[in-house]
Amino acid sequence: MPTRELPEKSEITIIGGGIIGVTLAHELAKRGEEVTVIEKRFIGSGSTFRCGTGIRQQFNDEANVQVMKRSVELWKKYSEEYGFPFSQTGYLFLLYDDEEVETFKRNIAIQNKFGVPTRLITPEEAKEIVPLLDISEVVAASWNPTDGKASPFHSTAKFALHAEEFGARLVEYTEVKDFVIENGEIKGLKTSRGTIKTGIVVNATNAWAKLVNAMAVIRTKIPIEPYKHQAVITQPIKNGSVKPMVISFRYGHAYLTQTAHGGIIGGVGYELGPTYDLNPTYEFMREVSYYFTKIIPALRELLILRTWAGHYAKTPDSNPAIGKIEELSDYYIAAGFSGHGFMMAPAVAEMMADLITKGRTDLPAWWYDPYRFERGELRGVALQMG
Amino acid sequence: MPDVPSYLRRGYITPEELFGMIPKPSEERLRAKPVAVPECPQEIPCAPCREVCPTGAINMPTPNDLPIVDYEKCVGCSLCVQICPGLAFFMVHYVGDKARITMPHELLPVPKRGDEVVLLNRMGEPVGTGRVILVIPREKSMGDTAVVTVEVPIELAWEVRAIRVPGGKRND
Amino acid sequence: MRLTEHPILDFSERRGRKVTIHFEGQPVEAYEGETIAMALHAAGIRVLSHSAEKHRPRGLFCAIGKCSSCLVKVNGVPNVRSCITLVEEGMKVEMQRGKETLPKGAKPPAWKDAPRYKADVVVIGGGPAGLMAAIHAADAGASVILIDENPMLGGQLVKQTHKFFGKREQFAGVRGVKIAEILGEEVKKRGNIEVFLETSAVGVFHEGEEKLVAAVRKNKELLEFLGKTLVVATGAMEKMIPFENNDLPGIYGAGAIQTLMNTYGVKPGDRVLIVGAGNVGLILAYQLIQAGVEVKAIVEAMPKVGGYFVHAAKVRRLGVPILTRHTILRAEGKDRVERAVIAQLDENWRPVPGTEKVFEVDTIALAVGLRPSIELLHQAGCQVKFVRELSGHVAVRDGRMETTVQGIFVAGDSAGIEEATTAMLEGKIAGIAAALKAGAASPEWLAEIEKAQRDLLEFRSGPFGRHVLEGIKKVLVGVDGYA
Amino acid sequence: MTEDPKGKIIICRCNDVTLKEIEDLIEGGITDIEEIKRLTRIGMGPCQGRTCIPLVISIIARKAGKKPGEIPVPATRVPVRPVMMGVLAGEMGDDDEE
Repeated sequence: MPTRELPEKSEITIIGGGIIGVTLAHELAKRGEEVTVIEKRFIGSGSTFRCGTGIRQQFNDEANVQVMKRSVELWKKYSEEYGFPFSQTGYLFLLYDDEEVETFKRNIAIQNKFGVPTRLITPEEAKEIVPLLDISEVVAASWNPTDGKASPFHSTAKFALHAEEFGARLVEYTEVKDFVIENGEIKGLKTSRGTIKTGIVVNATNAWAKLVNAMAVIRTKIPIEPYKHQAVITQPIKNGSVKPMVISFRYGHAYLTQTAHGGIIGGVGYELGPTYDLNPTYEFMREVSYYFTKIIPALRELLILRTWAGHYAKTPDSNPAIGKIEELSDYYIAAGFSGHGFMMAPAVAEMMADLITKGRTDLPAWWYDPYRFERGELRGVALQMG
Repeated sequence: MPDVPSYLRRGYITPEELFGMIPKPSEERLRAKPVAVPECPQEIPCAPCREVCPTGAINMPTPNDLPIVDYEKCVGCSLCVQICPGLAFFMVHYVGDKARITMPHELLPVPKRGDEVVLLNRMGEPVGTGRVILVIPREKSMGDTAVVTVEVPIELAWEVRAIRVPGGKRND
Repeated sequence: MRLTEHPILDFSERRGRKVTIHFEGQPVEAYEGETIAMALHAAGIRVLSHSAEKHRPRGLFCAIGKCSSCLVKVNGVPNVRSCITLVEEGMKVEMQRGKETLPKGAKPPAWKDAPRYKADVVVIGGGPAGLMAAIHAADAGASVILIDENPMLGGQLVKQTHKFFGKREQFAGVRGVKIAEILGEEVKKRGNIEVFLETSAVGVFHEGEEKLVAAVRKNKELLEFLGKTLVVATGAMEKMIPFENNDLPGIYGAGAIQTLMNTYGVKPGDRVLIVGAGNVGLILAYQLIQAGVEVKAIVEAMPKVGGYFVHAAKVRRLGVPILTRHTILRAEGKDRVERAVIAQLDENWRPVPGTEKVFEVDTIALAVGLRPSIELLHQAGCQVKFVRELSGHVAVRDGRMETTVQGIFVAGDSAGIEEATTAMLEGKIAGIAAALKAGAASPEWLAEIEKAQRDLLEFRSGPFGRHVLEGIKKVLVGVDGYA
Repeated sequence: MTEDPKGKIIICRCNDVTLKEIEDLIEGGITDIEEIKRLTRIGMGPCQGRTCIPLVISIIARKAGKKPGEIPVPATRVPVRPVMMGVLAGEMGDDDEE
């Protein structure tokens, strides 16, 4: 059980108890490290529990494809070991014109190169996968059956449980207020429940990363801004009605799928910010309804139960900032996931744990180098929807 | 729970409890003509009885006070029985060895003059039968409530507060 | 199971043309203008669906489209709320069995901008508070839009066959049904009130200084209402209590029973146990007797009758026992209520073993209290606070009923559970204050607000009112009633 | 100690959540209504929490020894009553009589 008791000291302290902080704590503890997570509210309460549940390898660059391939392996492994629902029900990108098809052919080639079995399928094949689809305007689809989805609630809870079994401490309802720094070295963190002595700090606060960086007086330019994205869920329908995540860039950058409980969940590209406001808007409710019913007309009679908002912690190239910040020892960041934090978490945890414990990793961490913004070396914008 | 009055525990008031709170009309007054007696022991915000009384017989400084009837001023017109939203006003009139009880009646069937009806006490127990001697139907009642006067044995004057009318078409 | 005669109400005028609908393939007689659930209930059908997770039988519960207990499939479309969907000739209704499939072959809807209506004051809710708010805002000079979910104005008044308390100028001595008619007529007389019925507000948004209310009419048309100010008078929801099998068909909220018998003239059952001796439970018992239904008993956990004594005396003298310090332990029955088991409570509110009593009833009415419907206020950003005396969470407001969001006012039960009379007075205050805030009324209308405030104080000067005033103090901001 | 040994006291009708399930969580130390909501799905069904949330607040208050006023109500989000997607999109088309 997560506690409200702050330990006196911890070798490594992770700020932020979202999926990134929790999976990282799990990985570090598993490797025998002394690690503590400090979460302002409760585990998952920031952006994790607000996410769209999707886990995909269909990216448009080599680094993200490799990281996500590893991530899916880990999602599969841990869901089996720990018993939480992760289903490889695939991602289906609907394509409406030749230009889109060409772009996706290039992406598929990158994905195939690393063994991700994405292929281009016909509209009819797409309709076999999701019989409720309107394919009248669809010319092809990009289909990877090994992509999937997981319940943010149950998966995060299981990672947290096992992290604690390995000895990690998860401290909830505790807010980090300041850093204790002496001669450029971190000595501890001041929190709403007192001070914890610590040497290594990981900023895993994603949407709030800039505030923590400011607390640590980091001067390196790491532009991460909170954007409001909204999601919707409907009344449940028969399970299996929409198995994969269905994507349509043509219709509002929409993504939608069915949760294990049966509701249709998803969102569109409509974005507001930068802002910390999380009030859902009228415009979103209308747009998401219009685009979803374009993709699956049968949804027209389905009732929307709820909309909510969460943050995409966005960087200029929609790739996260992952790595060590040299101006302060020992300060690490894993934030700015731009909407991909949940799906990437297990691989990022592995990558970060490698960097912290060994100083190197086999995963392409260089792509997420936090200094790339300062150097003006932006990556190609990561494929993003919602 | 000694602080809870027993009428609130049971949902009905006994004549003893009632006349511990308001005066009982004298035998002489009860024989003279009908007199209104409210069974309204709780301070609730309600004033139509006072507002409707043609002789100003009901004393109630604010709507949350208990209605106290000045039995000498009361002319027995039954307007308070007709209007009372709580159906808590009754009239009693002693005639020989009988008492005539005037009460509101909002159920079907509405009896006719001369009908014999079952007399019910404040707990709904049948305590005898009586004869209907006057009916003011709902349409003629100033308070949209039918008012029925039944003649009962005088010893039941302070017991009978409702009637059951036999027969009549019921909903299936 | 239809009422043919009633001492107060006349259903013959209300019922529309006879139509036939089909339930699970069997024809069911219905009247135009009634909902699917009412027609099915009149035909003796109690089980409408089986729940999604545990496949428990479910039927009607709230009868106002809120609780999701009565979902059916209509012409192949699942998740239809049978309690608020009107019957149509030839309609095919099926029981919903958990999660259903969507019909194939649907056409995508076209994008359409929603029609937008503007007014100085938008009033949400056409019960006593909302009606008075609309009437007084209009008299003060404002253009008014009044929206309500139901097919008729009046809110809960339309189900009330009893006469109201208070003073004659506040409709004392007049039946609720009649007050609804009178206020409805007053609204109709005023050219500056536009009424939208069968229209549900789904959200309040801020457009600059103005309030945008997104609403849905007849479940199929999106409408937008833009007001300079907004009065939220959305009333109350019934509370639920935990006991074994508390979801069995035949267990209804008191309001649902009133809807069945007093709005649609459908007999709710033959033998009823009522839980709760507050005013709602006591009044309900009397109304059931008026509809020719046997009330076996009223059980109440408190050591005394919570409602007005006179309401208790009315049903007591018709033979209904009131068992204070008792509670319901469980409902029993296969797929509908067949009996109820109650027991006495000890000083610590624990059932006393050996005091169980069994009542052979087909209906259990829950009258365990109301709580304010604050969903819209909460969603709109108004600060809310839990106040026991007001029966739940309510919006913080000032003496003129303005909430912490400028331009949003509250009145009636949604501001705290009280009486129709106080709801009307609060509605008057909120309506005039909203008109003033919208710049549509002249300052002399302040005198009318002050008069209504004095009337409220007078009404609340008894023990019941003083209790409410204690609660109001906890959510009142501002000096001299103004922040 | 549960008051619902048989698991037949329904708190949330929409998702069939029993008193026992909620009490078990509270006994396990989870008293934040937002957490209980996500773990049991109370308040996430078609009634949008209208029936169950006040009950859950009183259960938490009783079991965790809190005052109801100390338990924050979960956010109310649009739509405050369920709406068909087609209606929000605009025109439902073919079956519109008007």
